[in-house]
This record gives sequence, structure tokens and C-alpha cells, in this order.
Amino acid sequence: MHMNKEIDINKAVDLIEDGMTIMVGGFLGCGNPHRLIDKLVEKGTKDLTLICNDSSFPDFGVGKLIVNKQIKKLIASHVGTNPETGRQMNAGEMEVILVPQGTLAEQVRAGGAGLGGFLTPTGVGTVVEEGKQKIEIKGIEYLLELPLKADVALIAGEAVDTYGNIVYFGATRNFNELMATAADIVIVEAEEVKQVGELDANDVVTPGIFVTYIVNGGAI
Amino acid sequence: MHMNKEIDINKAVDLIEDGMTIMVGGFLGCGNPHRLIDKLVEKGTKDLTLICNDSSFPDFGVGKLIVNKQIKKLIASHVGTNPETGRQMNAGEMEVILVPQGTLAEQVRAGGAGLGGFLTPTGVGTVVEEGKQKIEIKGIEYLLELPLKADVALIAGEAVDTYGNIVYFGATRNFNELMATAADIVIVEAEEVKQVGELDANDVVTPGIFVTYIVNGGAI
Amino acid sequence: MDRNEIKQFIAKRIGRLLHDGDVVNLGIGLPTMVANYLPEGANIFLQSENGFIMVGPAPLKEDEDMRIVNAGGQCVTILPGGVFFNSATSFGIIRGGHVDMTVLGALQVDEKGNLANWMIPGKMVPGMGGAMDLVTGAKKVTIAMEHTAKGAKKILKECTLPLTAAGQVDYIVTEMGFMEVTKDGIVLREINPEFTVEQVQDATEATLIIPEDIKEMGV
Amino acid sequence: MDRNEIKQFIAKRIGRLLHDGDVVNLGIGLPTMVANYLPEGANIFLQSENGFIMVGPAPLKEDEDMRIVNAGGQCVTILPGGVFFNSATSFGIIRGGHVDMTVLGALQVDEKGNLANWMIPGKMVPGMGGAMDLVTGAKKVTIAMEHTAKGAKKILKECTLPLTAAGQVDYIVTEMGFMEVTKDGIVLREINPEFTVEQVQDATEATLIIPEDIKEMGV
Repeated sequence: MHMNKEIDINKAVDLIEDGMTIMVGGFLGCGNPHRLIDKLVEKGTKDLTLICNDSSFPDFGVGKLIVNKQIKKLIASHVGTNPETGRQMNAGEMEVILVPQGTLAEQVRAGGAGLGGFLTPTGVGTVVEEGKQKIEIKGIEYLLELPLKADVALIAGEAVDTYGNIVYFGATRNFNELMATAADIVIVEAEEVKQVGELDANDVVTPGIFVTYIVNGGAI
Repeated sequence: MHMNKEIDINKAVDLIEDGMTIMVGGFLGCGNPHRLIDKLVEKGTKDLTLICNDSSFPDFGVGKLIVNKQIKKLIASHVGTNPETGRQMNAGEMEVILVPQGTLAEQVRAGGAGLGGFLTPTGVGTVVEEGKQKIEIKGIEYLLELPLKADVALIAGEAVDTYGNIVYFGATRNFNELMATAADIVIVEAEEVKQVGELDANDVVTPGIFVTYIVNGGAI
Repeated sequence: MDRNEIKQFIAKRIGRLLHDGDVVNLGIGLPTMVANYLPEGANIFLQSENGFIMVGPAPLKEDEDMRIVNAGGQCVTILPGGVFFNSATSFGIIRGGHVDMTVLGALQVDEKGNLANWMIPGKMVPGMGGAMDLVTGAKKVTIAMEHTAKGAKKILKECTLPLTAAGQVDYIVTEMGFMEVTKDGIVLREINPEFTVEQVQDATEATLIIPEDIKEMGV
Repeated sequence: MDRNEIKQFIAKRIGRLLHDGDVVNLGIGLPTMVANYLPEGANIFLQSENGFIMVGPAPLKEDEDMRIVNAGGQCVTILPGGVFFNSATSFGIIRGGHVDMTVLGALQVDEKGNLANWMIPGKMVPGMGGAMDLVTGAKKVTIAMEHTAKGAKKILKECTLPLTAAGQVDYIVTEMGFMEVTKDGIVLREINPEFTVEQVQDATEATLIIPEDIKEMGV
């Protein structure tokens, strides 16, 4: 059973419950797990906290979750491409926490890697430092940033074997590789499902031990 | 010129000067850049600070640098396989700083990634915490560990293109990928030098922008 | 110069700041145009913070692959020798000082090298994206922008908008001149001969330092 | 039981602690022998902290590849579905709680779950290698060892040697019994029928908690 993690997309998305925190890989829609997102829009699961690099566009990828008002709180680095995000933010309908992109990536990585936090020079002297501990190391000031974790991560993979080993293609990798390490349940949408042994042990990017379930997306 | 980073092994190793800090990839010799090390032994460069996972065996890989008394200070996670390390350490001839392996890996990564430090639970309640700042996050104690950098990193790569893009094989990757990001001068010993474009952009592990020089080791 | 000519003029001058082997990150908009003016014969490695290096030109419509987009979300290509990586590696490259220059636009920049380019309170809050990391981490930070915005000054004594980063800007390139931010203030290194020093100063709130050997801003 | 039988006995019992799908890291020496007693039909993913998952058996001499070695430096193989990664990723897996169980030897272990297995001051200072991370990060920590060392007790009220980690040990498996470290102390869950409870307690400095339903240590 552990050895074939394929699951029906409905069952997969049903694992996401109202109020959960989800991470979704992707950058302006590139590398979003589009089928999982569409199914989540269909289910209408609500009050979600969404951790994603951005809120994409209103009609593309994670942007649809915003338009469908399923997100209670958004943690992202950039929301400028989705006017509905700005509208809900300004209207007080959705809480938005803006984080520098490198810090967001590192927070997710730290969550997956069991680190209690890290020191970054990014954001020092800006509003980003508000409420954060500042630590000086060898004369340079850093912000102590804390890890992020999620209940469920939705990941887009290119080729995925039935153990969950993932190979990405092109710029779709972005946050997917990191988020696959940082959630209790990790669901990967595979463009192509491979048999175990078909992927080269040197080329696999995400080891299958991180992956809970695989949804076979089929070739676009 | 930048586009072909190949250099003679003598010129490469001459970049290492007495008293410098060097990082050397590898784990018990597996993934050590053996030809670069042998050349460094031949040169006799001394008073080096060596950052390496371990001190290998007396007659294998970095262990030879210890036996040849070129190391003033060693930062490693394990030295039990090289009796000469223990002898020099006990005789006060060489300073040895022992670091948990995961912390050492993360310190090197932090050095390359511009982080000021990170919080790890590893070492809390042990001698490793001596002299370090302890920070509590959500009721859990962590040690603040600082980044490591080096003047020169010696890296072992499997296939390397002339831009310095590196693909590793098997368990040789270990610290090589991390150290390639964390030194002013990065010298990679390539089992095989490839032309630009021969390596798949999705499979390259170390982007060539980190690499300063390539030494063509030729197939073993 | 019309606005397009102004942009080309600025992009061209910035192109001359780059050297063979440089790793460069170009922001969206005007900065992206610098890619058209890279020094001849030099190999410049363009980084895209969403996860790859050696960004190539846009493909033909029929060759577009939605899996290879730049940080602006537009389909691009990757040149031979390019590499894809994840966002943590990408920002490790940026924050770790492995990017030689980043070129970005600005809402405001000041004589202390402070930059504001990510939000206007109450109006526009798109988020900082990768800009804070880029400005903090890149070895050199170059601002590419029109000297004023509809007459309003943008080069100030002190930024009034929320900062992107404090004290990180190295160069400011506008249609009026090429400026360097030093610890003494902003030095007008080169001036566009279409303008006088007085005109440049009038369009600038910060007091410009005018060196004796001020040069003509050639492109 | 001779020493080899003792080791097999311990390794067999630990094998029964593992479940289908578990990610497991086995230390060198006795712990490595657990690989010979994995539950039948279960897929256990053995991790090697030097950088891969799905460690396979040692290859034939002629098939040895020096590029595929385990954390003890010995040539091994990687099974289909295995993956190589760098040391930061490897310890991210370990420290991040993605390893279900680590099995290690001990010099000393105590009733608070403290472990000492990396140095004897003035004598042996091999270094902690990956042990501190493994003991801190793995979900379950199992100690595999002979109950005493040449008659000297190893299961103590309080460790006297420098610690590897504080309060992290979950299970202790020896030739005498299978013990669980709880917040009340060490519970002797199973006893090898070759010994009496008194004999086990006599070989143990810590006061063992003996449950009413103590079981026979089957293998």
C-alpha cells in the first residue's frame, strides 16, 4: 500500500478541511498544481490559510481560490497580479502577510528541515522587521525569521514514480521542492506517473519519503 | 575566458596559500577530490584550516593532509577513522572542533546562502552548546549556529561542463554541493569535462556560477 | 527623447556597467531592456529569481512552454549551459552575494542609498516579491528609472515611502545622468548633454555632488 | 547465547518495531544487523546519512563502486526507487522529523532518556558524526546494545559521560529485555526468558519499572 501512493483526486482534495493551512507550489501559476486547485475550488473548502509565493491571476492557478473566497489568510511575497487579492485585503475580508520571497522560501525550507529559525539580512530597516527579533552577528544586523509548516502541501511534479519520487521540469520547481518537505500531508499532482526504478537516483529532486499521495494528472 | 574555466592542476592548487581556510567535500574519502588533495600534499602548503566532514583514513583522501601535518585547525564531525588526527589533537599539535554533521552541513549552506545563522535543536543539553547563544521558540530550545565560509573549496564532480555546471554521482555529492557555494575560490575536480549544453538544465546540481576553476581529472 | 527612447537610453548605459562573467538579475519593465544592450562578446549570466540562470530571449509563439517563464510570468527560453533550481537555492544565490548586479526600478531613492519600490500605503500594495532580497544581497544595486514621475521628484534626501532596503543602492541611471551613491551623497558622474547640471539638480531633491571631472553620459 | 547470537537476538527484536513504509536510519555495528530482520513484506526505507535513501545490500566484490558507500564507508548498493542527495538535505530529513526510527549503540543511557555514545574524555574522541542530529530528530530513538560492558552497567540513573542528546531515547533493546523509556522511568516491557527480573535489575543501575503484564521477549 505504501508502495503505490496513487489516489483519486477527489479523495486527495477531501483531505483538506475547512480552516486548514495549505502550501501550494508555483510562481505566478507556473508550477501550480492546477488540477488539484480546480478540484479544491469545486469543493469550496473554506477559511483556509494559504502559503504560496503569490496569488497568481484571478483566472489562473491559486488565484481562483482567492476569487472563490476560500482563503482567510494569505502568506505570500507578491499579490500585485491579482486585483481581487488587493480588494479583499483592503476590504478586510482576507488577512495578507507579505514576506520577502527569499525569506518565504527559507521559512518553508526551515519548516521541513527541523530548524527553529534563521537569520537573514533581508528586511532590516524596513517594515518587515516589525515585531521580529534582531540579532547582530559580527557587526551585521539580521532578522530572526521563523519556520513555516502546513497541514497539507499541494505540489506539481513532472514525472513521479509510485514511491513519490519527483522530477520537476523547468521553472515549475520553484517552491514545490521546498513545500514537499514541510507539510503533514503532501499531495503531488504528476504530469506523468512512472514505475519505480524509471527515474535516475541521481536526478530525482524530491525523495518519495516526503510524499503522502499522488494524483495522476496525465499529460496536459 | 570566463567560459572555459579549465586550469592546470598545479596552478589551481597554487591558489591555496599557507594559513588559508579550505573546505573539502567528501565523506570518509567518498567524494573527496583525490587528485587535488594529492597535489596539495605534494605542495606542502601548511597551517591550513580544514573544514571537512571527517579526516578520512591516514592513507586516503583528506587524511593525507593530516598525516603530512598541513592542518593547523580541523572543523569536522568525525575523526575516529584517522588515528593520526587523534594523536595530533591529544598532543596539542592540531586544534580540532567537532561539530554535529547536520549542523556542519547547515553551517556551510548558510555561509553560501548569505544567512547570518540558524537555530537547530541538535546539541542542546550537550557540550556542543558551550559558548553558544540559546534561543527558545515556542517552548523549544535551540542553539544559534553561525555560518562557515572558506577561502578555497575543493570539490569533486562527476561530469562538469566548461561553465562549471556540476553533476554528481551517487554518494559523492554529500558536502560537495554545499561547499561549492561557500568559498571565494571554488575549484572542481571533474571526472569528465563536458561541453556546454551537454548537461540537462534540469539535472545539473551545482550551477556553474559558483565555480571558479575546473581541473580535468579524467576518468578513474 | 520620447519615453521609449528614454528607456533605451537608460538601458544602454546600464549595459556598459556589466562585465564578462557577471551574474545579473534584471527586474521587470525597464530593467529587462538591459538584456538588449549587453556588452559585445561578454558572457552575462542572467538570473531569474523564480528559479534559473541564463535566461534567453522570448521564444516564438509556437515554441512557448508555460513551464519556462521569467519572474514576470512571461514565457522565455533558457540558453545552453543554463540551470533550473528551486526558490531557496535561487535566493541563496541572491542573498549569498553570488549576483554581481541587480537592476530595478524605483518609486523613490535617496542620498543614503535607501530604496522604496514596493508599496504606496493606502494605494498600491503589490508586495516586495524578490526585491528586498535582491537589493540586500546583490553586490551592486543599480536603479533604472525616469528621473521624475510626472514632474514629482524621485531622488530624495530621504525616502518617504516604506523602504525596500536601507543603504543598498550603488548606482542610479536616468535619462538625465549616471549617478553613484557614495557615503558623502549622490555623485553625478555623467550627465546627458541634453541637460545642464542645474536642470538635473532642479529635478532632484537630494543635493547632487558634482565632480570636477563630470563626464558626458555616452551610451 | 554467544556474542554473535546476542547481537542477532537484539537485531531481530528491533526488526519487529518497524512498520511498512518506515524511514529508518541504522547506525554502524550491531544496528546495521537490523537490516537482516526487517518485517516480511514490509517496505522499509533505509536512510544513509551521508546522502541517500534505500540502502541495499553490499554488492559482490567485482560490482563495488566506491561512489556508493554507507555512513560506515563500506560499499553498498541503492535499491530501485532510491535517491541520492546532499548532506544538508540528508540532515533536513533527519532533523525535520522525516525519519521514523534511528537505531544506535550506546556507551551509556539513563532513565531520563539521555544518551552518551560519542566520546570518553581523555580516551576516545571520535566525534559525534551524525548521531546528535539523528537522536534529536528521529521520531523514535532505539538503543541497540549489550546490557552491560564487561560487567559494567550501562543503563544508569544518570549518564556520566558527555551526552549525545538529552531526553530523546525511546527504546532500549538488549539481550536481557526490551525496555521503553517513559517519563516515569524505564519500563521493562519484555524480558528474555533466560533471565529473571532480578537478574535484569542487578545488571541495571536505573530502577526498572516492572509492569504487571510484562511479556516474554520473543523474536
